[in-house]
Amino acid sequence: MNKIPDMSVDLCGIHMKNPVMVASGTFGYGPEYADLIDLNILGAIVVKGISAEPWAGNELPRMVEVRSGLVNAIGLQNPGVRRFALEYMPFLRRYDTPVIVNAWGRSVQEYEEVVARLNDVEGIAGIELNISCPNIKEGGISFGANPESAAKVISAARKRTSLPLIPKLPPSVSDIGALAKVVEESGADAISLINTIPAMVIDVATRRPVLANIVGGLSGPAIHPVAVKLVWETWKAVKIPVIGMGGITVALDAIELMIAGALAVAVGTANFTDPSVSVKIIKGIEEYLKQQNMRCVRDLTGSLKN
Amino acid sequence: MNKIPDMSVDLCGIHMKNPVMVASGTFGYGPEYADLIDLNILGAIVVKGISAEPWAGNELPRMVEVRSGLVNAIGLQNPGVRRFALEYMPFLRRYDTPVIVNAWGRSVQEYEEVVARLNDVEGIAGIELNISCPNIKEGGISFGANPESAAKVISAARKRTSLPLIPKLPPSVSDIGALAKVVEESGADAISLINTIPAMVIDVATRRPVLANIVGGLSGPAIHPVAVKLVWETWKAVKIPVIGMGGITVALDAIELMIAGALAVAVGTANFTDPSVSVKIIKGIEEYLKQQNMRCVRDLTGSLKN
Amino acid sequence: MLDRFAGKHHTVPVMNIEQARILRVEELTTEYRTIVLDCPSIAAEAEPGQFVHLLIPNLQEATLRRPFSIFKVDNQTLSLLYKIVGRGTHAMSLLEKGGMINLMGPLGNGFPMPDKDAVPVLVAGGYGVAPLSFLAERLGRPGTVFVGGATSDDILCMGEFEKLNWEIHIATENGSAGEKGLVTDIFDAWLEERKNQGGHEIYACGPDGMLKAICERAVKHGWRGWISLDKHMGCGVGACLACVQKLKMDDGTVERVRVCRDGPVFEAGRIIWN
Amino acid sequence: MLDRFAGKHHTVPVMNIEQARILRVEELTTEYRTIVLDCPSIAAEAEPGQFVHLLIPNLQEATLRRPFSIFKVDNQTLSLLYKIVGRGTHAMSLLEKGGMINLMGPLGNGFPMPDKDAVPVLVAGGYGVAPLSFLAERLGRPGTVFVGGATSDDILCMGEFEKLNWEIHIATENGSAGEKGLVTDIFDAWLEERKNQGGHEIYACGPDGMLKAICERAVKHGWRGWISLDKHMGCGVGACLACVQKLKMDDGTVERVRVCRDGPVFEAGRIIWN
Ligand SMILES: Cc1cc2nc3c(=O)[nH]c(=O)nc-3n(C[C@H](O)[C@H](O)[C@H](O)COP(=O)(O)OP(=O)(O)OC[C@H]3O[C@@H](n4cnc5c(N)ncnc54)[C@H](O)[C@@H]3O)c2cc1C
Ligand SMILES: Cc1cc2nc3c(=O)[nH]c(=O)nc-3n(C[C@H](O)[C@H](O)[C@H](O)COP(=O)(O)OP(=O)(O)OC[C@H]3O[C@@H](n4cnc5c(N)ncnc54)[C@H](O)[C@@H]3O)c2cc1C
Ligand SMILES: Cc1cc2nc3c(=O)[nH]c(=O)nc-3n(C[C@H](O)[C@H](O)[C@H](O)COP(=O)(O)O)c2cc1C
Ligand SMILES: Cc1cc2nc3c(=O)[nH]c(=O)nc-3n(C[C@H](O)[C@H](O)[C@H](O)COP(=O)(O)O)c2cc1C
Ligand code: FES
Ligand code: FES
Repeated sequence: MNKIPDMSVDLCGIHMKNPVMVASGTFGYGPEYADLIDLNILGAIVVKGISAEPWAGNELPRMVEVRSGLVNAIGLQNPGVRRFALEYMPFLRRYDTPVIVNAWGRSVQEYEEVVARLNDVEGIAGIELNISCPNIKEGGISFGANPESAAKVISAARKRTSLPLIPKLPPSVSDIGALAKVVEESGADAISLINTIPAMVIDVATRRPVLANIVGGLSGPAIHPVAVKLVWETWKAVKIPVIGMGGITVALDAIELMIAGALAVAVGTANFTDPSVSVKIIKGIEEYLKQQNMRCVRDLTGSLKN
Repeated sequence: MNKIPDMSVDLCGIHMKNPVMVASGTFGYGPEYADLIDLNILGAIVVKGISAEPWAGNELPRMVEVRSGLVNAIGLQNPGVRRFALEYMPFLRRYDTPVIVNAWGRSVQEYEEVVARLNDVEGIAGIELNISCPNIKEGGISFGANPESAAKVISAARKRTSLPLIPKLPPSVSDIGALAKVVEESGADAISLINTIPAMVIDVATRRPVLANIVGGLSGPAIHPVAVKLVWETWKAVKIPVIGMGGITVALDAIELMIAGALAVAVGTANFTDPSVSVKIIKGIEEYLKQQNMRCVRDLTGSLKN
Repeated sequence: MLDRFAGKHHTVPVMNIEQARILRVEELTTEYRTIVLDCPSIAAEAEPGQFVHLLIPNLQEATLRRPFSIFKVDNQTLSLLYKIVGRGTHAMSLLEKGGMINLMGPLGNGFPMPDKDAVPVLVAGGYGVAPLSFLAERLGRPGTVFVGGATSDDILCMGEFEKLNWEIHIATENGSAGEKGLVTDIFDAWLEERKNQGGHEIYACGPDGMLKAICERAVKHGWRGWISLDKHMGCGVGACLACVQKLKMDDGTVERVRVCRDGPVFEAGRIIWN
Repeated sequence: MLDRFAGKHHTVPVMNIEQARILRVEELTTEYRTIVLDCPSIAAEAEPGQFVHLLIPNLQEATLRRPFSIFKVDNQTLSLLYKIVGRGTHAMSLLEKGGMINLMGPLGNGFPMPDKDAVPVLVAGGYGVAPLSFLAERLGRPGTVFVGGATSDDILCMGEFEKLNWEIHIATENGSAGEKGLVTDIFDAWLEERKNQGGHEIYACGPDGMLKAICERAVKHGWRGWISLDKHMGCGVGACLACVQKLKMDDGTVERVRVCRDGPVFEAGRIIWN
C-alpha cells in the first residue's frame, strides 16, 4: 500500500507537479534561491508583485521581526513589467515550473494596464491579482476591502487577459465568503489568500513607528490559524479553487490549509527562516498521504470532517 | 527627577489607579486569581461576558494552544446577570478596584435586556459591550461587523443605562476608523479593542476541527502587532478614550498600545501563562515613565511621533 | 459560587506560584519520567489528587501551562511522574538537574479520605497512577489497587504499593504484565464476588473510557467513588472555562463546572458522560 | 538583472546551507564574543566582506536569521566576531561548544582586492573590524588601519593587525585607548598630509555615521573606496527587498539595490546617503 501518492494538481488549467508554491514577495523573481534549492521541485513560483511601471517602494526600515512572525512594508518595489520580462523571464522559462505573476495597481486603470502587459509576456502561467493595495482614487482603502471595488478591478482585469486570473484577498474583512462569491462572479479562475494582516510596531524608546511606512503587514506562523479559518470560509462559498497561505512553516501547516479547502498552498515567510522549507513541505505532504493511505493529494482539499 | 509618576487615569468617569486592567474571559469573575495577586493593585477588573440569562457555552474542546497564541471557543458560558450579581458582586465590592462587566446578547433585545439588568446591580463601574457576537436574527454575522448593526445595538443599550458604555470592537473589519466613528456617534463613552481574531485549528490526524465549535478566536502575542495598528486607527478616528488589548505579555506591549492611542490597556491570555503578569506590567510601565522622565502615564496616550 | 458543587468536601485552595529548582530527573521507561523539584511552599500544602500547573521553560512559542498531578511529597520536595505525549512533555524531558521551573499549585481539590471502615480500592490507568500512589502513601492503611496499561511499560509504581502491602491487580492489553485485557475486565471479575458487599470506596484516575466504566460500576452497585478527570486546561484556576464537565447538582439541575477548580476529583454519581 | 550593479566586480555567489558544530566560543569583553564553527563548505568559499546568515537555535518565536560578517577562515572552520546588542545576539551568547547551528553562506560580494600598487587603508568601527581583519589577512601585505569605538572595549583584533605589521591608528570617544575622539578625526588628520597623493584604496565597515564621513572623504579626494553597509535583513539572498540602498548607476539613474545580494560592499562614490 506504500505507493507513491499522486501529488499533482490542476489549478484552473495550470498543471502543477505538486500543490506547493512559494508566495509572492518572499521568493524574489526566482534566481535568488536557485543556488539553494532546485526550482524544478516546486509546484509553482509566484514572483514578487509587479506593476505596469517600475515602483520604488517604501523607505527603510521595511521589515521587523515580531513574535512568531514579521511585519513588512516593502511597499511593492519592482522594476515594472518591461524589465521583469526582459531580466527575469528568460531565466524562469528555463525551468519546468509554472510561473505565476503577482500584479497590482493603484487604480482600476493601472490594474488593466499591468494585466494587459503581462498577457503579452511569454511563459507566464497565471496572474495573481493583489487586491489588497490602497485605492488611491477612493481614499486609500484597499480594493479588496469591499466587494464592489473588488468586482470592478477583477472585471476590468478579466477583459485584458485569457490567462488564469487569481485575485488575492485581504484577510481583514468581516465577511470573506461574500467577498469571495463576488470575486468568483467577476470572472476569477481561482482565489488566493491570505495576504498579510495590517499591523504596526512601535519603538517604545523613541516612540516612533519602527517601519518607515508606519503600518505594515503581519505574516508568519502567528497568522496561520487565521488563514485556516478564512480558507475554510472561502472554500464553502465558491466553486473555483482556493490557494491557501499564511504562516506555513511545516508540512502539517500546509495540510491543515488543504483540509480546510485549499487545492494548492504557498509558503512565504518560512523561506526566510529556511530556504529549503518548501522542499521539506512537499516531502512532508507525501509522507502524510502515505501514512493516511491516501492515493492523491487532491483528496485532501476540503476533506474536513465535522 | 526620579519621582513616582502619576499612574492614574480617568476613563470616561471610571477612576483607575493605573491603566492596567485584566481582559474579559481571562480572569473569571475575580475570586479565581485572588489568592495569587492582590486585586487592589489592578486598574480595573473586566469580568467574563455576561448575558441576561444563563448560557451553557460550547462543547469541549474549547481551547487549543497555537504558536505564540491560543484559539478559544468557550462560547460565552455564564450564569446570567442574576446569579452573577448574587454570587460574585459581594466579593468584588470588597475591593477598591472598579468592576467593568462585559455584556453580550444575540439580538438587539437581548443586549437591551442585559444592560438594563446590569444597570440595577450595585457596584458596577461600567459596561463593556461585546459586539463581536453573531447576530442570530440576521444570518449570524457579528453585530460589530458592520457600522449599521453596531449602531443599532449601541443606541438601544445606551437608552437602558447611565453607566459608562464601552463597546468592544471585532478586529476583522476593513475600516475600523469608520466603525469607531459610528460607535462614538451612537453614544459610546469609550471603545475597547481588539477582541480575538476569528481562527481555526484542524487536527490533521483525524481531519477534524480541534475545537468543538469548529472556529474560535485567536489571542496572545501573535495578535499584538495587529492590535497596535487597530488601536492607532481608532484613536485617530474618535475623541472618546480607547482601551487597548491584544497580546500584551510584557510592559513594553502595553506601552506600545498606549503610544498608539490607548488610555488604558487590558491583559488577557498572558494571565494564563503568568497570573502575576498584570502586576509586573504595572511596575514596568512605572519604570518606563521614570526612565523617560515622564510625570504622568496619561502623556503616553497617542504620543506616537511620525 | 460554582465552587460549592465540588463534591463531598470543599477546600479553599491556597495556591502559590513558585520558581523551583530541579533536583533530579529520572527515566522510568522510554516514555515515562519523573522530575523532583525543590518546592517548599507547594509541597507544604499538597494533598493527593491536587495538581500543579507547569510553565515549561524551554517550550518555544507557548502560551499555556501544563497540568500534572502531584506524585510525591517529601518535606520540601515535590515529584511529578509524567508521560511524553506531545511537544510540552517532550521539552520537559530535556530539562536537566539544576535548572529552574515555574509552577502554580497546589491546584484543585484532592481526593476525600475514605470512611474509616471502608476499604480503599484504587483504579489507575497509565500516568493516572501518580495521584493514586500519593493517596496510598497518605492513607496509612493498605487496600486494593488495579493498574492497567497497554504494555508492561505502562505499569508504574508497583514497588510503592508493594511496600505499603497493597493487594495488586495488573492488566495489560498485550498481556506483557498481569492479565491480558483491560483493567476494567479484572476489576469486573473482582467486583463480581463483592458486588453485594458494602465497605469499599473507589478512587480512579486514568483515560476517560476507563473512568466512565468505573463510574458506571460504582453507581450500579451503590459504591461510593471518586473520579479524577483529565481535561485540557487553560488557566488552571477556574477563570477561563476551558475545562468544564457536566455535573449533576444537589438540586437535580445539570451544570458545567470547572475541572481545574471545582475538581479535578468528582463524586462518581454526579458525572454526566457524553 | 539588478545584480549587474554590484560595483567593480560581480561574483555569482555560491551559497550553501550548512548545519555547523560549534567548536569554540570565546568572551573577548563583556559585550564582544567570538564563535568558531566547523563549517567546511562555507569556509571553502568565503571571501573577506562576505557574510553568513545565522539561524539562532535557542531564539524563541524567531522568524528571521541574523547576518554576521565572516571574521576568520581556517581550513574547515569559520569564525564570527559579534557584539551582544539585542535578543538574538544575547541568545547566541548562551550557545555552548558542541551545539549545532544552521547557517547560510557565504552571502554577498566581498571586498575587491586593491590595485597592486595601492596602499590599503582600512577604517573600522566596533564589530566592523571583523571583515576588515579578514581582509588584512588575505591581502598578504600590510597597510594602514584606523579603528574606532566608544571605549577601549570596542577596540578589537589589534593583535591580528600587529602580527601582520600594519600601521595602527586608534581613537575612542572616551579616550581610554588611542586618541580621544572619533575615528574620522584621526583619519582626517592623517589624510590632511596625504590628500594630494594617490595610491591609496579605502575599505570601511562600521556604523552608518562613520561610513558616510569616510565616503565623503573618499569622493572629495578622488580616492577609491569600498564601503560595507549594515542594513536590517530578511532573506539575505535578494528575495525580499528589506535591505535596499539607493545607489548611483552607471547610466546616471538612481536605483534601490539589495545590500545582501548586490552588496554589502559598494563603491563609495555610488552610495546615496539620506
Ligand atoms: C488534572 C490533571 C492532572 C494530570 N496529571 C498528569 C500526570 O501526573 N502525568 C502526566 O503525564 N500527565 C498528566 N496530565 C496530562 C498532562 O497535562 C498532558 O499529558 C500534558 O499537558 C500534555 O502536554 P504536551 O504539550 O506534551 O501535549 P500536546 O498534545 O502537545 O499538548 C497540546 C495541548 O493540549 C493539552 N493536553 C494534551 N493532552 C492533555 C491531557 N491528557 N490532559 C490535559 N491536557 C492535555 C496540553 O496541556 C497543551 O495545552 C494531567 C492532566 C490533568 C488535567
Ligand atoms: C552584512 C552584515 C554584517 C554584519 N556583521 C556583523 C558582525 O560581524 N558582528 C556583529 O556583531 N554584527 C554584525 N552585523 C549586525 C548584526 O546582524 C546585528 O547586530 C544582529 O542582527 C542583531 O540581532 P539581535 O537579535 O541581537 O538584535 P535586535 O535588535 O533584537 O534585532 C531585531 C532585528 O533587527 C535586526 N538588526 C538589529 N540590529 C541590526 C544591525 N546592526 N544590522 C542588521 N540587522 C540588525 C536583527 O537581525 C533582527 O532582525 C552585521 C550586519 C550585516 C547586515
Ligand atoms: C516581505 C514580504 C513581501 C510580500 N510581498 C507581497 C507582494 O508583493 N504581493 C502580494 O500579493 N503579497 C506579498 N506578500 C504576502 C505573501 O505573499 C503572503 O500572502 C503572506 O506573507 C502570508 O504568508 P506567510 O505567512 O507564509 O508569509 C509579501 C509578504 C512578505 C513577508
Ligand atoms: C479564554 C478567553 C475567553 C474570552 N472571553 C471573552 C468574553 O467573554 N467577552 C469578550 O468580550 N472577550 C473575551 N475574550 C477576549 C479577550 O478579552 C481579549 O479581547 C482578547 O483575548 C485579546 O487579548 P489577549 O491577546 O491579551 O488575550 C476572551 C479571550 C479568551 C482567551
Ligand atoms: S482551566 Fe481555566 S477554568 Fe479550568
Ligand atoms: S535581505 Fe532580503 S533582499 Fe536583502
